[in-house]
Amino acid sequence: MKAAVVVFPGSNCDADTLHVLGNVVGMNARYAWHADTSLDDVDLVVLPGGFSHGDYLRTGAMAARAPIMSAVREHADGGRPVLGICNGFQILLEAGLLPGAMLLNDSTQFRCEWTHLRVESTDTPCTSAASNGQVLRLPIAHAEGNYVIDPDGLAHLHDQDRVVFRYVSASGNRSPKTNPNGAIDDIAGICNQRRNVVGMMPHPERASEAELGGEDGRAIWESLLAAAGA
Amino acid sequence: MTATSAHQPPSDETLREVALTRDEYHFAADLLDRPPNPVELGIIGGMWSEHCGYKHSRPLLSRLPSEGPQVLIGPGEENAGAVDIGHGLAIVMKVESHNHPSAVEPFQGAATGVGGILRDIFTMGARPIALLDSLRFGPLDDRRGRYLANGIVGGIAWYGNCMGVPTVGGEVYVSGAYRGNPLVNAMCVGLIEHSQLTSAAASGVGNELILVGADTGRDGIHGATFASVDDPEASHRGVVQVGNPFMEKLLLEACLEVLQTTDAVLGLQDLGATGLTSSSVESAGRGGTGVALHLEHVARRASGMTPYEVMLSESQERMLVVAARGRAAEVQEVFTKWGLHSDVIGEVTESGLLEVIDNGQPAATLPIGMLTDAPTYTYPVERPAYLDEVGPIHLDALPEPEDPTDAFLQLLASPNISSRRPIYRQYDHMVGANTVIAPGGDAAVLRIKDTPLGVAIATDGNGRTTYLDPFVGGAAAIAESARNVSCTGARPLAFTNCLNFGSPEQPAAYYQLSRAIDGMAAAARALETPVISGNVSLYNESGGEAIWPTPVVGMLGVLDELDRRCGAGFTAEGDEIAVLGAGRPRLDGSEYLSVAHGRVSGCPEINLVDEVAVQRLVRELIVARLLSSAHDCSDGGLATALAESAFAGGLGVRAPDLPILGRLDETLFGESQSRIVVSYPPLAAAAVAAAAATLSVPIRPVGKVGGDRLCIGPIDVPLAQAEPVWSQGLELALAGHAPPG
Amino acid sequence: MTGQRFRVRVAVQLNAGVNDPQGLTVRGSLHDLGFTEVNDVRIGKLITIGLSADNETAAAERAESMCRQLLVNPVIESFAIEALEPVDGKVAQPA
Amino acid sequence: MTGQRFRVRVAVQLNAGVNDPQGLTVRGSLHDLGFTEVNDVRIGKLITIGLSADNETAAAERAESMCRQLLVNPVIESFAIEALEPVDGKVAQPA
Ligand SMILES: Nc1ncnc2c1ncn2[C@@H]1O[C@H](COP(=O)(O)OP(=O)(O)O)[C@@H](O)[C@H]1O
Ligand SMILES: [Mg+2]
Repeated sequence: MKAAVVVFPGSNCDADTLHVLGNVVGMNARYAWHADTSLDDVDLVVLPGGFSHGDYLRTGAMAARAPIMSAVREHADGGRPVLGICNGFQILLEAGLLPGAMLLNDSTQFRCEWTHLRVESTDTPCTSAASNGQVLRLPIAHAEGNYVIDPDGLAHLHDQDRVVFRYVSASGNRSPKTNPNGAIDDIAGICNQRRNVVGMMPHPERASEAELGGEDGRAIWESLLAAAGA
Repeated sequence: MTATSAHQPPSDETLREVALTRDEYHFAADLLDRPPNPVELGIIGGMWSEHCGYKHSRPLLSRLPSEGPQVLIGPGEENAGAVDIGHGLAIVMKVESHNHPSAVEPFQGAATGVGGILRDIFTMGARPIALLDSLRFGPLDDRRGRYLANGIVGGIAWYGNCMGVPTVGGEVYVSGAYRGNPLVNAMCVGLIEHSQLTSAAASGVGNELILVGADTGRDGIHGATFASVDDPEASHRGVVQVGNPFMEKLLLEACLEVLQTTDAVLGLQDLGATGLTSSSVESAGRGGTGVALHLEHVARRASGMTPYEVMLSESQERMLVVAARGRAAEVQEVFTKWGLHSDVIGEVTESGLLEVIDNGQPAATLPIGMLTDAPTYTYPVERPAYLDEVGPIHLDALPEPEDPTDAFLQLLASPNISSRRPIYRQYDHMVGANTVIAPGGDAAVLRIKDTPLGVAIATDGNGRTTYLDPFVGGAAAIAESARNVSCTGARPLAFTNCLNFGSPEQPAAYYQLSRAIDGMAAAARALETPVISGNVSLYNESGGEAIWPTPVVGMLGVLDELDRRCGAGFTAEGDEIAVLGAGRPRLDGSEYLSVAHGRVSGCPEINLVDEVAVQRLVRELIVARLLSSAHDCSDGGLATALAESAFAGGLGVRAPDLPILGRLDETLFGESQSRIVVSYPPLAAAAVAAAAATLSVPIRPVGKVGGDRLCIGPIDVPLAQAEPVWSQGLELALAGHAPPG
Repeated sequence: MTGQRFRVRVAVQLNAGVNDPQGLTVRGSLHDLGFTEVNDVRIGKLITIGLSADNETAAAERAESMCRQLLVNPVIESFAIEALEPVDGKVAQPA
Repeated sequence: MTGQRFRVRVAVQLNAGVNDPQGLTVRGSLHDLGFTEVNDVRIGKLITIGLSADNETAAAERAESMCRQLLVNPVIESFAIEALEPVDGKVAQPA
């Protein structure tokens, strides 16, 4: 499987993501530069975490208008998988590839900590190898993960089974205490209508090696590999 | 304005502005054989400030041991020191203060402190892999105290998180001694191959100087001199700068890329205190050359800036690059790729002079040697009288706690004991995908990818101990930081430090500085950990009161095999718990004495022979894989250390028969150096005891891991009750709410 | 750039009904400080753009299109162009 | 709270000469999008406060003291109270 990790000015999880895709999961992974215009050679595009353009104005806003985003859109239109992690998710929202927007966390602070996520849909290339209701332990690291969407949009997400991850407790239950940022409906990740574009706030690339404290992130990569093989 | 025109002797006010004494002015004029013009005066003042010239501290600093086979670059040679960690790799590290700017604008002051220390690391060609922050705040029941504390933490988080460098450790202490003058010390650690280490020397006549990054503005003029006079609140408000971590991230990537992809870069130097002045002068000093700067080529953010302002601006996020003659364009291309502006602003000369030229007119002409060699001062070291007043405590006058459990919970809630998580969860401590032991343990541990190695890093420094006995405080800062590193199994290799003290012109502060350095030197020799870099922050006072003398030490250790490491949390029900080490717990200078009795007094002690032995023992036990946990027993004493290991592991303590040595409160809450709380499976007990005997380290059984209560002598409380008290203490204090219980 | 210099001020606000965590936090802090009479705080952005354009209408049009293309996210925000004034001298100065 | 409801709008700007990284970055992005006529962007805050007070003067005074005590750091920012209007109904609504 060939993957590209897009580097925007200010991306800072690009190297971590490339490391996991290439050295841990064994994909054929390369960087793509924000000013590039083609992603024709790859199967998977990952928009990594970080602070593209310093998170100035609105997080992800300026990156969403970069030249590479036309290629990302084309890639998505072709039905091929796109994964946005953290800032990558925010960029997908700003680019209109996913619905809704991000607000500042309800604590108004950056939060870096381990969270538990429940897999709400296995019908995406990022979760196909997981089981429904499976609880994954993955870290978050963001100041703007407070997902919002209007009531109609939320109804669509529900009706179309497009909520991919929710914040839950270790035992898989939802409660205000396990929502780290105030996101509506405890949403941690969603997909587009075609189901090939997934955005998630937590960082699977930080939880793919045992010595870093957990390997649950592998579920995402294994799903992508399985989806590509299928 | 030219260097040759005649001048009036400067007014007192002018001299104050450039932080020169009249004697220094005359000394400078004698060296020059003419009076310096105003631009030159500003340059001399900046370079001779404490911040750049170390005029009061240099003679004392030379007492610190700085040699060892592991040292690749020692203190003062480059922007940061470098240590060999094996496998052809080096760690580059340094700590720096941003105390005064943070007192005025906490968020931006602290943020730009992080920005500055990061640049010191990547100018060496190293990729920053970790940040640590050592913080001292005034009382949090005071609104301004909370404003400063929250602003400072927010600023550190903002800058470090945006840069993508994990903040993996640090310290927080709260005391009235820091009211009005908080301490913000930021440390950065970088990784590099030996062969890639880059110098900040401007060598090779005709080579070109490129200024890259932010445009130069009026901000920060006199930051260095501001850091060298007391009372941050008083004036100098205009020096506050707004940081741009985004631009710094671009600078970082561009600098590392340009070093990788061309050999046209001969030197890199960041612009810190006194901006273009010290960066160009220090580069030339290292190269044994001169530099000519053409100020009209410096891109400005404000119109109408004078040569004085351009030379002394401390605008953030700028770097000076020395490029091989004729190859500037190649270098500039990489910066352009990263969206950064750059200009060729000067060249290396053989004159040995700093020549500042503005539109063809000389604006300043000064010998480099005179600027890099600030006059130094020494004073007699006289023991101040206060030390007699804070001397021995009289235990008879102190009642023992009526309810030990209550006293314990009160201690756990103290902002100096309770969990630091409300702070470090605001820091991205995982980015980089190397953080193996995250903040919350004794030292942070990072893996070094593609090697079996790990590095352990901790900062420590106890102002209260140093106030009570500067020698012991200095020694303890080294000992405790090394002990924290040893508790992970890592071998302490070298340290960096920041000396936060009051005015050296005050005899008490000078005594504290001198004795603390002696203590640090003694401990560093004993532990064989040389200093490789550091920073001095003097004149930390407000309203005429000096802070507690606060040496902060950042210690680096190496794990030859990352797999043989240890954490602070208990891991298994039924494990035995013991205390290693000869230290005898005493209430002197303890947090308990302060929380329960409102006293800061006593005579803290340290025995360096015991210290070396206990650290060696714990490392040997970890490497032999005998231990389940190891945790330094420090602030809050044994009961606190046991609780911390219990909270971290989610397992209780069964130690109802804890042997009481001396008074109950001494046993439970007394502090001492050189003690480590360990746990191990019963099967390992004989081997642990044998190893301790071989190294003559006392080992005292405490009890067992297990259950869901903390039973420590007479203390008996459910974990589920004690844990929230500990985990919310600092959080509530920062939010302005009274502690629970 | 040819033309005249203008300064345009754009006010960007979160739409009514969109939560404003920062505003809520500031309100809490104001209450703690004793400003208990505050019932509501909302925090928006004030973007001041210095630009060259042939005339006022052109300047306003360009500013509006900047808002639509980048400065404002219509999912959560709305904007108003609040002031548009010619600037003397060669370079538009910040407010 | 007794009294009438007011809505006060406070514009907070970075002082001239203070670096505005956000403005600079947005300017760069506008250039990339083809808005090359932009020479300068500064980004400030627009704080809308709904409060109760006896009269307009009292409301303005309170708002000013909120600015001095919390909302503005004079070291790098300055503020202006831009609009002060009575609000009908019980709760001040955001703009
Ligand atoms: N300002 C801070 N930033 C990040 N981590 C911190 C900070 N302060 C404390 N920590 C972390 O919290 C833990 C406890 O700190 P401390 O009580 O100072 O430990 P010790 O007493 O063992 O030196 C350590 O892991 C330390 O690195
Ligand atoms: Mg400590």
